[in-house]
Amino acid sequence: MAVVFEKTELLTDLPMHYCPGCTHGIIHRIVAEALDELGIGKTAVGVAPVGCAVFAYDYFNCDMMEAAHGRAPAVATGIKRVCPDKCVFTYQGDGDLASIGTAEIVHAATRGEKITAIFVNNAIYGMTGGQMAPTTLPGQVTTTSPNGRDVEHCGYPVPMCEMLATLSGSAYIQRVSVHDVKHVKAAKKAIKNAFAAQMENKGFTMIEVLSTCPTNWGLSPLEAVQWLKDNMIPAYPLGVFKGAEA
Amino acid sequence: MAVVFEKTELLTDLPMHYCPGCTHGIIHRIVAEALDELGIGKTAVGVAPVGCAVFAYDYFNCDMMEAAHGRAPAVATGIKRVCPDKCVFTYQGDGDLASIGTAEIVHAATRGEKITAIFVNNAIYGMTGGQMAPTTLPGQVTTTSPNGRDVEHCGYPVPMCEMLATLSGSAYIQRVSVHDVKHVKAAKKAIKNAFAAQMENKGFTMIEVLSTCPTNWGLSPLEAVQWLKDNMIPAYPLGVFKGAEA
Amino acid sequence: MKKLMKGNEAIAEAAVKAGCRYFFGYPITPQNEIPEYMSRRLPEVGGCFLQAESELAAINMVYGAGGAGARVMTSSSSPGISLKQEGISYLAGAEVPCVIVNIMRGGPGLGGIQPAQSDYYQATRGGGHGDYRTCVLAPASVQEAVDLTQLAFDIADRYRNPVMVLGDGMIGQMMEPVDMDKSYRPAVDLADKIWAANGHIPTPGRPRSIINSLFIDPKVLERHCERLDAKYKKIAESECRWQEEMLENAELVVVAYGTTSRVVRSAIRKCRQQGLRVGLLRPITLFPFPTEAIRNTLGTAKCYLAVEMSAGQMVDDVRLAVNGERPVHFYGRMGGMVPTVAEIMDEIRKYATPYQKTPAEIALDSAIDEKFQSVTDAVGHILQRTRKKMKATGSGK
Amino acid sequence: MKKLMKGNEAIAEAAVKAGCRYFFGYPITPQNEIPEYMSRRLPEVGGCFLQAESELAAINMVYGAGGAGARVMTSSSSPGISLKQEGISYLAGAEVPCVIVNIMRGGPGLGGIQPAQSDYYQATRGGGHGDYRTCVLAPASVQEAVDLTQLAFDIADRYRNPVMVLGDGMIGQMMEPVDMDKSYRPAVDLADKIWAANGHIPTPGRPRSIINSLFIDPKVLERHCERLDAKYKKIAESECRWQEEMLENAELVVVAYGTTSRVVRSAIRKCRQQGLRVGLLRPITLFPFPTEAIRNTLGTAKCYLAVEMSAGQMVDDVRLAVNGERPVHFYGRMGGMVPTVAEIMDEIRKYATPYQKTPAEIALDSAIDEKFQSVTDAVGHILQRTRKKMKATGSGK
Amino acid sequence: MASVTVNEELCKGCGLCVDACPKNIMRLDSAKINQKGYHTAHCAEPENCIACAFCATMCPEVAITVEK
Amino acid sequence: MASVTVNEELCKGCGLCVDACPKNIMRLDSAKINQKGYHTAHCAEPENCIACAFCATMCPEVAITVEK
Amino acid sequence: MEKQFLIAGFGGQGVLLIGQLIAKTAMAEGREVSWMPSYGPEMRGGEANCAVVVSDEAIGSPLVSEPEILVAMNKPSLRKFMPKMPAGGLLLYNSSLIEDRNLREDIRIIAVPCNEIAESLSTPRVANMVMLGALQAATKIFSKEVLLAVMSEWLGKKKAHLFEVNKQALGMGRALVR
Amino acid sequence: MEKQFLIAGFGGQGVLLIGQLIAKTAMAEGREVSWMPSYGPEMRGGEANCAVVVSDEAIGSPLVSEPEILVAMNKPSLRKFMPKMPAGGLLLYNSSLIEDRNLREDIRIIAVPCNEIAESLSTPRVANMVMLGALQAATKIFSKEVLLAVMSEWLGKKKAHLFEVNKQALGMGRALVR
Ligand SMILES: Cc1ncc(C[n+]2csc(CCOP(=O)(O)OP(=O)(O)O)c2C)c(N)n1
Ligand SMILES: Cc1ncc(C[n+]2csc(CCOP(=O)(O)OP(=O)(O)O)c2C)c(N)n1
Ligand code: SF4
Ligand code: SF4
Ligand code: SF4
Ligand code: SF4
Ligand code: SF4
Ligand code: SF4
Ligand SMILES: [Mg+2]
Ligand SMILES: [Mg+2]
Repeated sequence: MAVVFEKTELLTDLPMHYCPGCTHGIIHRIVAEALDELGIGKTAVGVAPVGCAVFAYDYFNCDMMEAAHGRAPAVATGIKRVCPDKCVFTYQGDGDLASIGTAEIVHAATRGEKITAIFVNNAIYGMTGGQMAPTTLPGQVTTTSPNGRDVEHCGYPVPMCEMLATLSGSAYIQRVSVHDVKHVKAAKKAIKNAFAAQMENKGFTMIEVLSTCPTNWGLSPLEAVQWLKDNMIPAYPLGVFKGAEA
Repeated sequence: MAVVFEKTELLTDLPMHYCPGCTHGIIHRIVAEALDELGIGKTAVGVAPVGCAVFAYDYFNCDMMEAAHGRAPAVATGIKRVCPDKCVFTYQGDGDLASIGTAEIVHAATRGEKITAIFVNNAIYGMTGGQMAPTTLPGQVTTTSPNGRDVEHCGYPVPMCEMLATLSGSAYIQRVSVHDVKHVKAAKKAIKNAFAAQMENKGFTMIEVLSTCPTNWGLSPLEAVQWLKDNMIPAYPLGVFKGAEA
Repeated sequence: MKKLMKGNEAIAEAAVKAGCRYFFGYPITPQNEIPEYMSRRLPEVGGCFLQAESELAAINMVYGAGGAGARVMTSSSSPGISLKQEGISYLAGAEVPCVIVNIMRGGPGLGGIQPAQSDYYQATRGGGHGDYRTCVLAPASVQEAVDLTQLAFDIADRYRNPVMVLGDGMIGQMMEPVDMDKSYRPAVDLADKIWAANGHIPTPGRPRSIINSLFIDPKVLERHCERLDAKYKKIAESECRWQEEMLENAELVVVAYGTTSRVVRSAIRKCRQQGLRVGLLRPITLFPFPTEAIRNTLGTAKCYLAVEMSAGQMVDDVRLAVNGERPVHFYGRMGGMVPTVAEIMDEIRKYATPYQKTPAEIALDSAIDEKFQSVTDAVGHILQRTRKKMKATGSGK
Repeated sequence: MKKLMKGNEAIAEAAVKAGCRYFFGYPITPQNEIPEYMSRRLPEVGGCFLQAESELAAINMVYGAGGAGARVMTSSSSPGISLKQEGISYLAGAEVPCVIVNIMRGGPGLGGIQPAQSDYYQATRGGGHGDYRTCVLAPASVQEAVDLTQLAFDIADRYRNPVMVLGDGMIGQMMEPVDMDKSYRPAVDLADKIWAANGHIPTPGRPRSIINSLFIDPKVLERHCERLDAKYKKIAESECRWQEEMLENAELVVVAYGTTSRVVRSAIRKCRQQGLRVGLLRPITLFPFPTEAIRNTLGTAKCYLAVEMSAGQMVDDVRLAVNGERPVHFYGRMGGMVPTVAEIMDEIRKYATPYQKTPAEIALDSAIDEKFQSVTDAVGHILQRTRKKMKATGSGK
Repeated sequence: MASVTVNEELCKGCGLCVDACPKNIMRLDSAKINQKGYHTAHCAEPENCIACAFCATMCPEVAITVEK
Repeated sequence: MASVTVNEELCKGCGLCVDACPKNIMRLDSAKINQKGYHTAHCAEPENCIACAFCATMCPEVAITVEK
Repeated sequence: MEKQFLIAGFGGQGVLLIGQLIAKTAMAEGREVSWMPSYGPEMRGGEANCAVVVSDEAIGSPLVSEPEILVAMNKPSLRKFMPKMPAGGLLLYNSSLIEDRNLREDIRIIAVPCNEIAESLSTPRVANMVMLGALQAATKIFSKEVLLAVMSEWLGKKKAHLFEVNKQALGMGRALVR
Repeated sequence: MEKQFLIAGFGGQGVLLIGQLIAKTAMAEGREVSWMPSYGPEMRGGEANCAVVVSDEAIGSPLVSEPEILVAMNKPSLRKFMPKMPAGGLLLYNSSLIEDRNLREDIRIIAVPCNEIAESLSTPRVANMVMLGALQAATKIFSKEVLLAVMSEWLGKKKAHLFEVNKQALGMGRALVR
């Protein structure tokens, strides 16, 4: 019998620590496969964030660095300048990338830093127990917006793709989702595009992946993918915001 | 004889410390006059940056706080939440607002913080002696881009107005210049619009003012305004990026 | 009435009771219950909770709100507190009062999230630049976390200085009974904040306000620093707090604060029962450090033992206090490990020998022993006789 | 051949000579000449200078580049160093070597831009969270700034630890002759950086690299912290450096580092000429602090004087070293004020009395005086006689 | 006929594979519980499996291997 | 006829007022030097001044008062 | 008197609540108490436990390293903590999820089929209350009456309708021990 | 021997350069030297000065609080620093910008019309070199020949054509003192 699907070698054998049904795992897989399929996986250098993906260095089977919360783009910049021919990527949550790490991602983008940011937007701070993120939807209940996010009081979701696309240094920016098979496949293609653009020295690349957090959304895994589809996609339209799809 | 023009009471009598011909002084004046003409000057609270305008607290004749480099929007947020009915503004350079303070300005904007940022873009770090700013033009020589800014190496100018206009929380965003009388008058009008929008609780407001740095550009005051007109305006188009002109 | 409350929530409620109406923070374990509680509670009392985009933004929002005259608080845990160091230095330099809570976890770097005390240097020596001090209060129970949080606001306002409440994951996460009904009243000596930059209409008695830490002329800055230094000396004189336990005749004085001091206390009680002359000196304020209180124990102390959840930080202050007059030992756990009572007892035993009786005591003891022996002997005789009798009468079956 | 160079530029060039090819920094007075020099120089040698968007970004770029195995440096001044504290804690926790230059200025807060030494605690105690230490080197001249910068890279690589070069505005801004032709060679004991995360193809001997400071299990984190602690102890044993000057018979030992030590040295020379038995002990490494060197002076020292441009920080380490065996005094200036030679001489005179001669010495001296007198008398007689003769013979015209 | 193998120690019983399967043949085993306490998934009708790997595509634990 | 007064201690001789004046009547005084060492500006032909305040509008030091 | 409890199980089995109710009840009875949860990164699937100390004098460490009284709601907890119990300690374990193999012989042991009993009440979520009832009866460190009062207060008005089933669960737990 | 110079004036008058050339020349002659500028925020219009110390042994403080030799290129510098000079010190002042009023009587004073002389050479920018020439002649702490060599090196190839006018300026300054 021929193998139709098996775990890529670019992922280690360690069981992942994510909650049941959390789509972080899917995103790990497609990132690893994309690297593998482009033949740049073994010599890639990844940067893990502070967030639920904090142990990503245990799962991606390549050189990895653990960055301080939000600083992954700066760390990746340091690595890339030393290893300009390697594929360097960050894997960051929305708290990490769109809140505390805003300056670092904006300036990596405007510098046209030749790295790829995998931006996992689950509209919440997962690891710390479900606080409001800058990406939290209006009205969404979190532990620090107990009556639902009040935009008058604490503002609006940050559209990172739209914002970073205004910067000349950004080369490829796309928003994708992983709530069903079709979208998972499209997401993987987007990630491959971004890595390819990086290796062609086109500039800064970022893929925003809409992701679930069943635990902190208080939903079952199936309800969570449905909620993503029904609520997040309208607020965060999918598409390519910068660069041409390969 | 009737007074046609005199120094507003919203500026103190202290001589300003700026270099001869530096347009920081003009911007101080129009900010003060705008506050005064709206009748909100005496009870305004201003936040001075770290940059050449670091002594702004000596010149604006209202309550003032000196913020850490880049953090003026956070400081203004703290003030505004305590004094929601007062006009609260920051006065920040391009190093301050567009480099180290990127996260703070982006999140003040996305929060729709009801403050006004006066953003003085002179394409350089004035106070520290002419290093490259994120707003430095491609090819521009500075003390840290001695061969001219190489966009391949250190990226592209950051278009703050364009970038912040993508955020829902921003209510009024305009870029103006002060290189001649006509533009100075338009700049003052823009600043008044922004203050008015703030007092109507419309959200975050920012006026980017293109300004000169004769000293670090190595030009005479007259050459400097000319350089601004010839080089900065093409790179930083003037106009309203968010909100309707009053 | 007492209520069972988590340390973090108790700190938050205590702050609200103390008139804190502004809170700016950013999530980090193990202190998340503080911002979470504040996000529910502050709107109820007309206050404002804002989740900042980062710890940097949070501390600078605190600077703004505190500078505008509000009672304001922020909280974080170790890495987040490191990010606030520039801001804390500004708060101290510009003399803006505020309360900063650090619920410490293991470090360095990302480290772990279990309780630790390895930010002592940072808290007491100024992790930020320049000559400044924050007052540092270290609660050892949830009730004390409440009391010290409220005290922190008073001290902050009294001296126009940031005050830090230094707890750890255990203080933050544990529940204990607290009395929340005690009504808080601000200290009577606190003056109006006429210095606040809140957009007041200037009057001759109250000109416009400038909140600032920049003094470009070194002579002026030196004068400013001297004023600050004098203030810190005054804090040292007036605000030092500590607790003494079983220090009478203590030949070994254990110095420990916060979580560690609880474990030490249990250990000391047991050791006292075993006849070891050991006592506890618990600093409640870490800056100012209770140097004099320690020196007052020199009369009985033969040596000192500092116990910390760190590689040894407070022990420096103990050494500075003891000034070479007695040996100072150290026992520490790191990385989130909390020492156990048994461990500390072992450590105590290394330095404290069981109590040696005086000849008079020995004489008394043997007299008692003899008396006891004669009594039991007498009882024994009676029993023996009775038994014999019973055997003889056959009633023993 | 010696060249007249500014401290800042000399540090930059020394780093380049030591193989530093990556520099990430952010402008701040009084250290701007370092990034400016690097922006010109590094491209010439195939290196990379990048102006970061902030000090935070800079230190994290350093972490990335250092983690990838490069010799990398950053520099800043006091407020900027405060912002780097989280990053420095991460570098120490993840054991990434790098060199951090702090050209100190007056604080706290925005403070001023003139020379100060008020970041001593921050540098030596870890301004960041957790139990960690950076090695701290404090040059007192431009030449030493060169030598210590190069040494810093070796120490950083030897121990996989961040090393700080701690100067101040004066060291950074002044020009002095330096010998830049001395060719630098990395220490021979430095191993290949097989731990570097640089995208190497993994082999059994060199598996994939993970650079990390997170250890979620407190037992594991404690073990990690213990390993770090053992490393710091080794640094303390092996890397301690100091300079002694005129310590023979010194009854007063002045302890001062960096800029202050130069002023103290001048003062001491003059005081020695005035017969005061005073000497200088200059710590070159601040961590490790030359505790043993200080204790070695206990033989002659009657007391100690620490001089700093701060409210008194290093003086704690002097006290810890002296351990109460002698009085330790302090003299400090703040806010950018540099003490003058005259001030320090006044201070020295408070504690050092002029040398009192022993009776034997007095006897010897008067014997010499007598002899001298008789000699000059004799010469005087001869001259007188000669003169008389000349007058008599008329040859004096 | 294809073979769908679920690594039972990795599976967390989230059910995303069950939802994704176009043939409706993936099931969570309510009887079985793995070491971590989860009811694991398995392919109930391998004979109907078309080896589309939709199940594997959605599995966050990368616990599924599909062969044909 | 209008009056244009330059506060000489504030003026830094930058010349922006000179450039701005539509009547070309503002001049820098090359003979005069103020306390800070600058050649200050003045209105050379007040009789031709139209009190448009362009000079004052461009003055970074807010050193000019215009009356009519 | 000082009693140390350790209550351990999967996250979601309500072990933290068992501990809180013990602590609150003992507090209501005038004792010194402390409650200390294990805490970790938020990601689920892990184990949870809490330590409760009830004492007549001020409590030292709220941590319990050698539990006199261990409540094990699942197998991993039993495996992890039973070996740390002192001889003579009391173990209550959830026999619905744990077979009674390899148990220690130097401790007192009570098997509580929490899940079965809870399911018999058609309210699986009260499994922890069954255990709490058994614990109350086995230790008598706090009284049934005060426990019920505390539970009622904890349920509040909104969940008052759940009082009966919780009380029943407690009662059935207690019944197991008598 | 240790000599302390303070050279002060407006920013832009070339006072830092005077100091550097002194330091380089003395260094070339085998002396220990230090040069320390005043530094402030970059904004212009302020004053600038630098302290130079030339010595036969290692230099302590590079700061000069009581200048033995003061060069004042403008009035504010004279006002600020002349009072700090020790008696017997040497003052050279730029008489083009400073009237000779209220000068101290316990010091040696040399008036140097720097700007006039420089303008006579049609090169206003060499005013500082006129002063440096006068200084050399007045102090003889370093030699004319080495100074010229150092200046030539400093000008380098690109500005070699400026050597003559600088030399002339130096010479005219020296001539004033003889
Ligand atoms: C400086 C600092 N601040 C805060 C934290 C605590 N923290 C850990 S993860 C996290 C946010 C995680 O949210 P996100 O980035 O959205 O990732 P997710 O867990 O949702 O995948 C925070 C605030 C930290 N470790 N360090
Ligand atoms: C944390 C910190 N970093 C750096 C500095 C140094 N610094 C002072 S002003 C400035 C930049 C000024 O540039 P800009 O904001 O453009 O203002 P300008 O002077 O051009 O008006 C810098 C980097 C500082 N004071 N604090
Ligand atoms: S907390 Fe949310 S984001 Fe984190 S692992 Fe669990 S489900 Fe995923
Ligand atoms: S340095 Fe530039 S920006 Fe600063 S005052 Fe001078 S001219 Fe203006
Ligand atoms: S491979 Fe396709 S058909 Fe087969 S079990 Fe998986 S999803 Fe169903
Ligand atoms: S998707 Fe994976 S983890 Fe989820 S139930 Fe299926 S096999 Fe198990
Ligand atoms: S007011 Fe107008 S016309 Fe008069 S001097 Fe000024 S610019 Fe010229
Ligand atoms: S614009 Fe103002 S400062 Fe400039 S020359 Fe005219 S009056 Fe003087
Ligand atoms: Mg998230
Ligand atoms: Mg600027």
